[in-house]
Amino acid sequence: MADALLNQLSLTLSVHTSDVFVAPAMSLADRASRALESGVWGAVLYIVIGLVAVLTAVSVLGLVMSYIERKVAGHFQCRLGPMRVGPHGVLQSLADGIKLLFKEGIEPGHGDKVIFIGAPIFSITATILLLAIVPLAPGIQVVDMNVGVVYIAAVSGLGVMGILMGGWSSNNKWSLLGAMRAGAQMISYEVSLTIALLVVVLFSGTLKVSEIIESQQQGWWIWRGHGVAIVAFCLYVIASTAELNRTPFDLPEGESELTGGYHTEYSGLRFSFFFLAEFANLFVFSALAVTFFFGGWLPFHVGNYEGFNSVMDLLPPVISPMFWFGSKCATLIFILMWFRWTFPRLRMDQLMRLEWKVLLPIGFANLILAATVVLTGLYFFPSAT
Amino acid sequence: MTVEVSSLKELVEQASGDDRSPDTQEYFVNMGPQHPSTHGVLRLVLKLDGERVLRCIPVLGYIHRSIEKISEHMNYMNCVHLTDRMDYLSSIMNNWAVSKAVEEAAGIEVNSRIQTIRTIFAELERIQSHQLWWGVLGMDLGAFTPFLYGIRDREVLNDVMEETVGARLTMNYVLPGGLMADIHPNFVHRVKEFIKYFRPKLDEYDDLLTNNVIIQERLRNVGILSPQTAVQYGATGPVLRGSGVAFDLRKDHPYGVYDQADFEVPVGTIGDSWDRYWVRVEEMRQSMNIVEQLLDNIPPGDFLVKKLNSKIKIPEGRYYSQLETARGILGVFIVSDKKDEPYRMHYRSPNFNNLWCLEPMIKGDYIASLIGAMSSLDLVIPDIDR
Amino acid sequence: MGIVTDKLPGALEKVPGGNVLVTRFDEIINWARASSLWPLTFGTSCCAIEMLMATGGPRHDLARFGAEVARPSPRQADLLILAGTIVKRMAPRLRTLYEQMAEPRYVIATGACTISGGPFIYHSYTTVRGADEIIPVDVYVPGCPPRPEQLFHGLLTLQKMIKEGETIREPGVRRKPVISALPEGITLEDIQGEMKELLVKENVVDVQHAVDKLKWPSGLNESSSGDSGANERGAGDGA
Amino acid sequence: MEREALQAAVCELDSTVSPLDANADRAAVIVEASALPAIVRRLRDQPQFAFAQLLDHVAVDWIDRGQFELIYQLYSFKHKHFLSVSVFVPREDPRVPTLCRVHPVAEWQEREVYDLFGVLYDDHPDLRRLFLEDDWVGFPLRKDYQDDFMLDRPR
Repeated sequence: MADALLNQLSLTLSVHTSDVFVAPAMSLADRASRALESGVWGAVLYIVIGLVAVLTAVSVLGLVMSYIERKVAGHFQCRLGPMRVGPHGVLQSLADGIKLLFKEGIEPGHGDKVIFIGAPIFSITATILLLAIVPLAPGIQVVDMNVGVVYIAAVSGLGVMGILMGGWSSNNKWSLLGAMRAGAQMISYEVSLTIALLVVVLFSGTLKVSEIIESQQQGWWIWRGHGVAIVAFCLYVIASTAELNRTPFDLPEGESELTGGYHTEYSGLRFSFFFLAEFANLFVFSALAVTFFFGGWLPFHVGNYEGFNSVMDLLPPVISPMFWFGSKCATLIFILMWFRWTFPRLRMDQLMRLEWKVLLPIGFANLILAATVVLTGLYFFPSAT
Repeated sequence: MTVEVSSLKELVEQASGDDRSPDTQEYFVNMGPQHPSTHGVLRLVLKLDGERVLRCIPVLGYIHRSIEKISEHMNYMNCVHLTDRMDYLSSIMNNWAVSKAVEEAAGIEVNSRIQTIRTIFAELERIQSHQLWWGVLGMDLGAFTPFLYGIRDREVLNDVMEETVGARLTMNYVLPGGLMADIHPNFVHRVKEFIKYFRPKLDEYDDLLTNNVIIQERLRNVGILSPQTAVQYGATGPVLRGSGVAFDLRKDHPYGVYDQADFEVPVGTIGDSWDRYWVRVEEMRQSMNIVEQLLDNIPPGDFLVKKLNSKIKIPEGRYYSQLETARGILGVFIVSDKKDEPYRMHYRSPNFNNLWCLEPMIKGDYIASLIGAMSSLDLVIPDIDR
Repeated sequence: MGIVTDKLPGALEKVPGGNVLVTRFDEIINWARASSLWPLTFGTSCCAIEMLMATGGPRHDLARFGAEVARPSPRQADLLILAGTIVKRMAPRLRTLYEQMAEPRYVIATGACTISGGPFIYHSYTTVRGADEIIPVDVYVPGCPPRPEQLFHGLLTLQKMIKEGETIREPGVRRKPVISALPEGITLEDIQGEMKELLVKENVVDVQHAVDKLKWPSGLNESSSGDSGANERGAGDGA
Repeated sequence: MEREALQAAVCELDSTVSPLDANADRAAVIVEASALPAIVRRLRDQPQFAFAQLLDHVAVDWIDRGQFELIYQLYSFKHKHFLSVSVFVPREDPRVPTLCRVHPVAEWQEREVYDLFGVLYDDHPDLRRLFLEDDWVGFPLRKDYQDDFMLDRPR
């Protein structure tokens, strides 16, 4: 019995390693669908490898982002930031990570243990799931489902669950206050976030993330959208800052008000999960903005200006997507950091007022305008085809 | 006529018992003694309904170091250095308050050079204190960068003062009968340089915080303190002036050489946190004006009127002297029984009296407003507890 | 302690070469712990301005050592910088704070008040005479208040202590700290001998010279206060 | 108003007020304990005095005389003058009516004095220890306070 199973496994593996993992021209997404079709073991293997890759990506991103954040903050504040651990402090986040790994994990005495332990895992799972759909380069995407935008809207709402669970189970009033703030804030801003993304969905006429990028060959949506896209982008940036719990919307953590907010009682590894999720989310939300508004990995193209476009295409095709995606993403991340180290924090009622009385009406009006633009076909740089 | 002595526990139990509403449940939260925005070890017992503050009971004593008791066993010279550690952000003014009280009591006349230098240092320290307050206010409202900008400029001024004084925080510079040391030869030059450096920085402060919409939203119409309440609750200093009462000892009862300087007393209008913020930022400008006017004509003379004698004896009686620190009126009350140690030494600390304005200011408002309002009071907890 | 540190040494040391591996682990973990000391935002009085605010400021910048991530919650903090007087009423709270911190935790006592009660020892009915009556202290930084540079010295001393002093075989037990104030190759005897020589040499005091030194000379160079000898004592086990 | 004139004017308010000359620099009066709130209220409300703020409240332990002296420092923003009002109460039974109803800040200033001297304030709404723990024994600023914890300075 066991032999038979093993045989089947090795057979499937051999078939699919040649089939799924070697063929270079295939996109990862195609490989995924192929793997799913080919049998249970191939699918399992693919999922495992994909998840491990994303998990590694999350930890590496978390470390890199936290280092960059500290350096950027340092230079904003007329100081240097980490300098001593490794050259210019590059190993600082690694040291932080190892330290947190070996730090005592405390569970509050009268807390709800299961939920308490589950919360950070939930939080980081949401990040991993979200990262899975980010297209990093042509074909480098773990899942590319045809309802990608719906998936994004659904999964990004999961993150708040982790925070609510953490705050609730900590048996600490400050944590609870932070969690309640987070719940109210993130669920509210989720609406604006989705509405901002819907504008691009209207423009591109698809929910599939890779196709949204393809639709921007002639020019990124932020240029082609008649200003509607610019408004949508602004809404997206504000709403994603709120989703990320960063200043000026960092009320759930609000150090000077709620000591640590929802993660007051967390220590060691569990705290580092929240920490990682926060920084990886920073990347994910910037990457999504790049995908939806700035053409993802596509170089800067202006429709029908072939000379200009060919200059932009000068980079070799291997580096080009990485360069364009990376530089766009870095710019957005820098802007979000700039926010954080400049603005003070809003108050809870002001925060809610901003969402429900300002952003949401603007978002809806914008959506209707976008629909009009799409119906009349009034894009800039209309595609040649 | 009854006297009832209660305890905190009884008070909390009594306060929690009076609510049986089915819709909401009110609860108590301890803010402090270790809390990032209580600026030390102040503890506030908050009764909350959601995020609204229904009651705010300050609990003190977490840094009560019995300075008044210790002072009864020290001579007047030694008493001065304890005051450094009360309101450490206005240490020179604290030194000066004690020195002034002792000088008035013992009949020591100090020359105008000493008075001028004291005044200049007091004003520099006021700027320094407000710089730190400005940064900490930014931090309390969630902006970390202003804090570091405040510290950056504070260090520049600190260097100037350190050159003469030799210490960074607890200056211990003013003594009964004079000063610890003469001013450094570079002092005048470097203070001028500092003022040249700091005036544009104040505009930068305006760019970063004052003109920020969020800051204005957070501070305007928050923590309104009417002039009547401010006076009744014993507020002095920028808190009182923020409420529109133009009372400043430097103007109304001049000491030092403030009568020679031309300056204005900034006054708020409605007494919200924004007014207190504005008053302090404006005070920095006025302090620079005072320093600039006095700097060029420091009269010649000794920096100590007579040989320092640790056994200063004060005639029997009660002496009360006060001056305006960065936070309000610091009063020094000395009861002497002809010995070289005071029979009773009492400090009327500005923060102690300003603190009680907190509850009338923020009752019914949000926790976040409490933080902003508390920040605008600029409390130094060791000065409250002494 | 975490699961890894509990189980790892026992499992590994049976393997051939496991000892070396455990020692390597020690080095890496200690390096990480020493390089990432997150302080708790805790200050009671004057020293807090110098220790937490001025050191965090642009001039001195605690961030260079990776220690600027001041955590408001004791659960996430590694380092308790005791800044300011501890009074009787605060003592139980301080103990609670210390207990709430997750292992490994380190304590730096800064300032005269925290070390011994400072100017508030005598005739005070509240001041606790030294924080080490309440919690174990790893590094003492004297001064009233100490300069930021002195705190850095204390921090570096603590880093050295962590790097040399701990092992995951016996978590929580810290080895006797090293005298980090002395450069390599110099012992305390050398210094004492040198001091003796100097005392003999400068036995005769020129009074006029001493008086002149009190006045400000014309050509001034700024001298920093060099007294930054962070005094260390054994901390005992923090368990 | 000059110091002497003010002192005289305050003394004319009531028969329970008498002048006190121990202060060198400001007008000072002695008031009988029972009449204190009424006098302070009149000092606050009458326009020629207008003592709007209670600056400070101090107690002095005159152990030789067996008395506590309670000193209230008043200030008038209108006339810019100070007044020090003293009340003497016996050490054995230190009771004095509270000033909370006249000057709200007195609530905490009196709590401080209660905490450190053990003076009881009649009708005080919330008489609790202020700086010390609720279960503290004794009143530390009294001259005869003894404590196992306190150290004497070695001479």
